[in-house]
Parts: sequence; structure tokens; C-alpha cells
Amino acid sequence: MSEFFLMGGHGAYVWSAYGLTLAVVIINVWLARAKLRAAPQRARELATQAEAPRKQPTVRRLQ
Amino acid sequence: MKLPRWFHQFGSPPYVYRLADRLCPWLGGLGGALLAVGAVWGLAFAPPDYQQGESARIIYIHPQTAYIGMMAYVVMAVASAIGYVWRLKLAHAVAVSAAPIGAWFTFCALFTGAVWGRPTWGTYWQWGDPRIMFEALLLFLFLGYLALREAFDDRDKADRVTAILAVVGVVNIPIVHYSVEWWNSLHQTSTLLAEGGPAMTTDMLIPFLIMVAAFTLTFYWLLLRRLQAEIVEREGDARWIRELVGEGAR
Amino acid sequence: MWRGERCLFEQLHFELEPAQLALLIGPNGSGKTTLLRVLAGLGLPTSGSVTWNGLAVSELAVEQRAEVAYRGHLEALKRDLTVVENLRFHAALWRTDTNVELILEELKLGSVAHMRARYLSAGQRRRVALAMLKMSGAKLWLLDEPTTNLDAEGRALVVDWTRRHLAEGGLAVIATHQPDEFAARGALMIEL
Amino acid sequence: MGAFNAVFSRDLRVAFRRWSELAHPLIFFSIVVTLFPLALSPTAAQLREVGVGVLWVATLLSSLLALDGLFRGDAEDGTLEQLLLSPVSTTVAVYAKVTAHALVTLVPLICLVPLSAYTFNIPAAALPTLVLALLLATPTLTVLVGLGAALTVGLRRGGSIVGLLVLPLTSPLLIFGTRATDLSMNGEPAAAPLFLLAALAVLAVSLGPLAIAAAVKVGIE
Repeated sequence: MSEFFLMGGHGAYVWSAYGLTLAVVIINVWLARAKLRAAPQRARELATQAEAPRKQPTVRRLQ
Repeated sequence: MKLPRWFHQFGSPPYVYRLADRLCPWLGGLGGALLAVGAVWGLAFAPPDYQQGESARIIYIHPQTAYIGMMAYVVMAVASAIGYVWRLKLAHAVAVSAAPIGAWFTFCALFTGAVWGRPTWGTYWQWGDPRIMFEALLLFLFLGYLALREAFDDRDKADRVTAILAVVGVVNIPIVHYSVEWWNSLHQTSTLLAEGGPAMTTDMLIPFLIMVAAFTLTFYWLLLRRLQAEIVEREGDARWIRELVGEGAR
Repeated sequence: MWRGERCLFEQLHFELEPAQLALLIGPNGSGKTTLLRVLAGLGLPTSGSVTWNGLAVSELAVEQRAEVAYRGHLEALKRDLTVVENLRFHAALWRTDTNVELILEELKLGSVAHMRARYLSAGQRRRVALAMLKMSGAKLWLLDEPTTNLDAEGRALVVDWTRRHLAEGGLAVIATHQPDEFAARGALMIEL
Repeated sequence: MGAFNAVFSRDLRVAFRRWSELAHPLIFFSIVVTLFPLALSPTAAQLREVGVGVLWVATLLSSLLALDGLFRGDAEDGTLEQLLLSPVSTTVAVYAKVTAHALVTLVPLICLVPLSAYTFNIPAAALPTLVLALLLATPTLTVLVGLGAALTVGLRRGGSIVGLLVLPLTSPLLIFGTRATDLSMNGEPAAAPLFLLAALAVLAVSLGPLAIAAAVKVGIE
């Protein structure tokens, strides 16, 4: 089994490469989920701002 | 320019949001499974390369991550071009979602490329190799795009300005790619990572293709999840978001 | 009409006929300048449309642009060029051959005509901007607080020019904090 | 064409009124070029080897320096706004501004390069090709720098990220430019890279200003 990990001396490179790729995939998955979880809360913030009194401009003609 | 009807369907955020919800479980599940299968196959069962020995196993991840990086840039450029021309906020949302994924995978491709070069050239950073040079330039383009987007506080202006940068970037990518390739041919260093990579026997090809499919599915899963988050953020005050928020999105 | 995360105003609809004036009033930050810039085609409304003679303002062809003149807070003068050079450049862009010296006399800028714009006072710079407005010969005037920094005489001049412009069938939308200066029968009063 | 001349001559006049600012990129170039012999050994052979690359990179960097004047000055005093609203096609105005900018900043830079090439004892025979390569690269470089300026015109302190946006796109110029000079230094014909530079120039001059005009319109909002 140890031969499998040594990989004829190249083990360090192969494993570090696979390790980093796995890390990048996991980081991205985590980031995507985190953004999705945070989104509704962010939406609530926006919603409250939107609730602020809407300015309805008045247009009238001078006599 | 009148848009075809189905195009409008993809233009409406609620439709796309629910579509993403339906697609993601499939993309994620299949992508994850293929990743596992491909990795195990590549590491354990595929034969070592007669020249480079074991380090050739990186061939199952480096070209894939590089390809994802490039695909992400093209998706980003096409989406922002559509967003710019037809003023579709959703298209800009796709571009915003694709950019960070592309940057991450290009960085990963850069690292795995460098590590792959190590045993053969004895150096971590072989400037001679065109692929690594091109990956680095592509990463700078991504970082430039992300930096420009962060520099604007008004989202609509950020969308339209970065769209122009993305389109100019995608026009320049082939130019940069071939000039780096041309430049490399002058210095005749061993192009280990030649276009097709070392000649691949069929039993190496299968895990290679599995990994390509795995990364593609994973990319689109990531893209859709980020797109959903971006949609909620951009449509914040829309009614359908409030119902969604009410029930607490997963 | 949104700016960043804030909704400035919504459901605003008005039409302007020739020889009609629209006055834009409202507290600071109510979106007067933003609205004027959108009317000029310098920005896009979050939703809705702005049209001049039925054409979308942001995509006006070059000829239609000659009919619309916008004067914002910035006077659009190159500080290193003299007043006359600035005006000649403006005339070249707008392809008008109006007599520069005549307008300068009317604005009492004759004495500073060959002085660099950086040495002018704010009021004088505002007058040069008015000169450019007059020279452009545009049908629609979009003015953002045109009377700031002007002395009584300057303000009277602006009011007089606007009246004459309207009398000749021109249109104007003016953002101002003193609406009564420009008030005229039939004018639209838009309060943001 | 009237508009082109108007904008072109105005920009030249404004640039010459502030001629001291024109010298900044030239001084910057000279400093960068003089730093390298300090950093490396001043031996002739090694300098020649590195010299060509140093000249080209220094040219790219100093052209970035001169970039701020292109749109930012006009944006701040409102003239850019009026230019976009005047009855003149924005693309023509962009062509005029970019050409004026190239004439005023890049051409003096190109005149400086052969002088410093001499100090790097690059053989005189290679100088004509070097200058030709620089001239062929100028249109593309100006358009890229112009695009960087246009993309960041709406930002208060845009200057800092322009390098990040523009430099990766100048890599082909660097590759073909240095290659042409190296070839001519060894006496070989340098036609191939020069043609490639010319091809890039045609692409940049034809498509570039459209992108720049679009970027300015958005940036000015």
C-alpha cells in the first residue's frame, strides 16, 4: 500500500496537486452555499429599505 | 432586435431561480460521483505514463481545471455581452457568478501545472512552458475583472463597465494564447503540456474524459448556486423573494 | 428611479409641449440632478423611458442631439484654455457660427475674453456656461440650478433668456430652489 | 471631420499648456531604464541581453503613467459630459482624443527609446527595427491604455487598477516587439513579428475606439 502513496517518488507532487484541486472544489462549494444562505437575509435588508416611504412626485400646472 | 419568446422566459429571475433549484441536485450529485470515480480511477487503476511515471496522473486534473477556467471566462463574456446589449440584469448576474469560479479554477490549474512540471524540469516555475504562462495571464484577466467590479459602488454601472472589459478580454484571449504559443516555439523548451498532453492510451483516456465531465457538471452546479444567491440579492424587494424568504430558502 | 440601494422616486410621468417650461423643485438629494441627467440621456432610468420626439434619449442620433442642451453644476470649461478658446471649441462641436464676441458683450465678459478659465470667478464661469448654452441653439434646455453663483443682474439675464427661449417655441426643464423667479402661466411644477 | 479636428487640436493645445506634465512619462522611462544597470551588472554583454526586454517593459509602464490625462481631466471639469451630449459621434471624438494622446505622450517616448537603447549598447543596426516595432505597437498600446482610462473614468482613484486591467493584454505586444528587436540584433530579417504587430494594430484601431466610446458613455453616467 505504501508504494501507492510513494508513487515512485512523485507522490508529493501528485498528492499535492489532487489535494489542492479537492480544496478548491470544496472551497467553491462552501462559498456558493454560504452566499445562498446569506442571500435571504440580504434580501430582507433590501426589502426593509424598499419599504421606506416611496416618493411619489407631484406634477401640477400653474394657472 | 425582437427577442425570441423563450429568451424572455430565461430572462425572468423567478423562473431561472426555480429552474436552478430543480437542476442543481442532479448536477451536484452526478458531478460529485464522477469526480470521485474519476479521481480513484486516475490515481489507482490507470497505468503510469512510460515517460513521466506517476506524476502523469496529474493529467486527470490539470487540463480539466484549465478548461473550466477558460470556459468560465467565455460564459462570463457571453453573459455580460447579452446583459449589455439587451439590458438583461439576469445575464449580468450569470457573469458575476461565473467570474470567481473561473478565477479559482485558473489558479488551481496554474498550481497543478507548476507541480506537474516539477519532476520533469526540476523547477517549480518553468517560464518556458506556454500553458503555465497563459494560465497566469488568464488569472490576471480574472483578477482585473473582479477588481474592476469591486471598484464600483453602483451595481448597474459595475455591470455595464465590466461587461465591456469581459468582451474585450475574450477577444484578446485567442491573441494572447497564440502569441504565447508562438513565443514558446521560439525558445524550443520541452512543451510537456502540449495541446493534447502526452499521448494517451485508451485506458488513460477514460478517466480523463470522466474527469472532464465531472468538472463540467461541478462548474455548472457552482454557477447555478451562485446565480441563485445573486438573483436573490438583485431582486431583493421583489414580492416572490419575500415569499421565498418567508419559507427560508435552503 | 433608484440610486444604489435607495429609491429616489417612482411613477413620474409628464410631457412637455413646445413653448412650455417645467420647474423641478425639491429638497437636496431628492433626485433633481439625477432626473435631469436622465432626461439629457446621461444615465438610464431604472425602469420606464425618456423620449424626445418619440426617440429614446440615450440613443439619440447625432442630429437630434443638437436639439438638446444640458447644463449641470460643472461648467465644462477647460481651465487652461481662455474663454474665447473654450467658446470657439463649443461652437465647432455644435457647428454654430454665432458671433462669440457679441454674446460675451451681452454677458459683460468682454474684459475677460482672453483670460484663462482658471482665473475666472465662479460667477464669471457660470456666465461663460450660459454663453455656451445660448450658442448651442438647442430647442430643449435642461438646466440644473442655472442661477447659482450669479449676481442679481446675472439672474435677471437668465430669466430673460429663458422667457425669450420659450417665446420662440423652445422648451426648458429647470431644477431650481427659487421657482418663483421663473414662474410663468402654464408652466409645469414637478415636486420630487 | 470638423469635429475630429476640433477635439484633436483642443486636446493638443491643452496638453501643451501643461507641457510639464508631458515630461512625467519620459522621466519615469529614463529612471526605470537607468535602474536596471544598477540592479544587474553593468557589463556590456549582459546588458545587451537584457536591454531589449527592459526597454519594452519600461515603455509599457510609462505609457500607463501618462494615461490619467486622457479622460479623467475632462470628466472632472465636465467637458467630457458635454462632449458626449454634443452633436458629434462619440467614436470620432474618441479617435481624436486617443490620437492626440498618442502623439503627445507615446511618440516622444519612442524618440527616447533609441537613445537609451544606445546606452544598453544595442547595436545601431538594430535601432531601425526597434523604432519600427515601437511605431507599429503604438496604436495597439494607445487603444489599450485608452480603454483602461475609459473603464476607470467613473472611479475616483481608478489609476491604481488600470495596470492590472491593461498589462495582461499588452503581452502580445511585448512578445512580438522584443522578438523583432532580437532578430534584428542578430542580423536576421524581423519581418514576421513586425507583420504580427501591424495586424494587432489594425485590429486595435478598428475595434478599440468602439469599446472605448461605450466604456466612456457608461463611466460618465
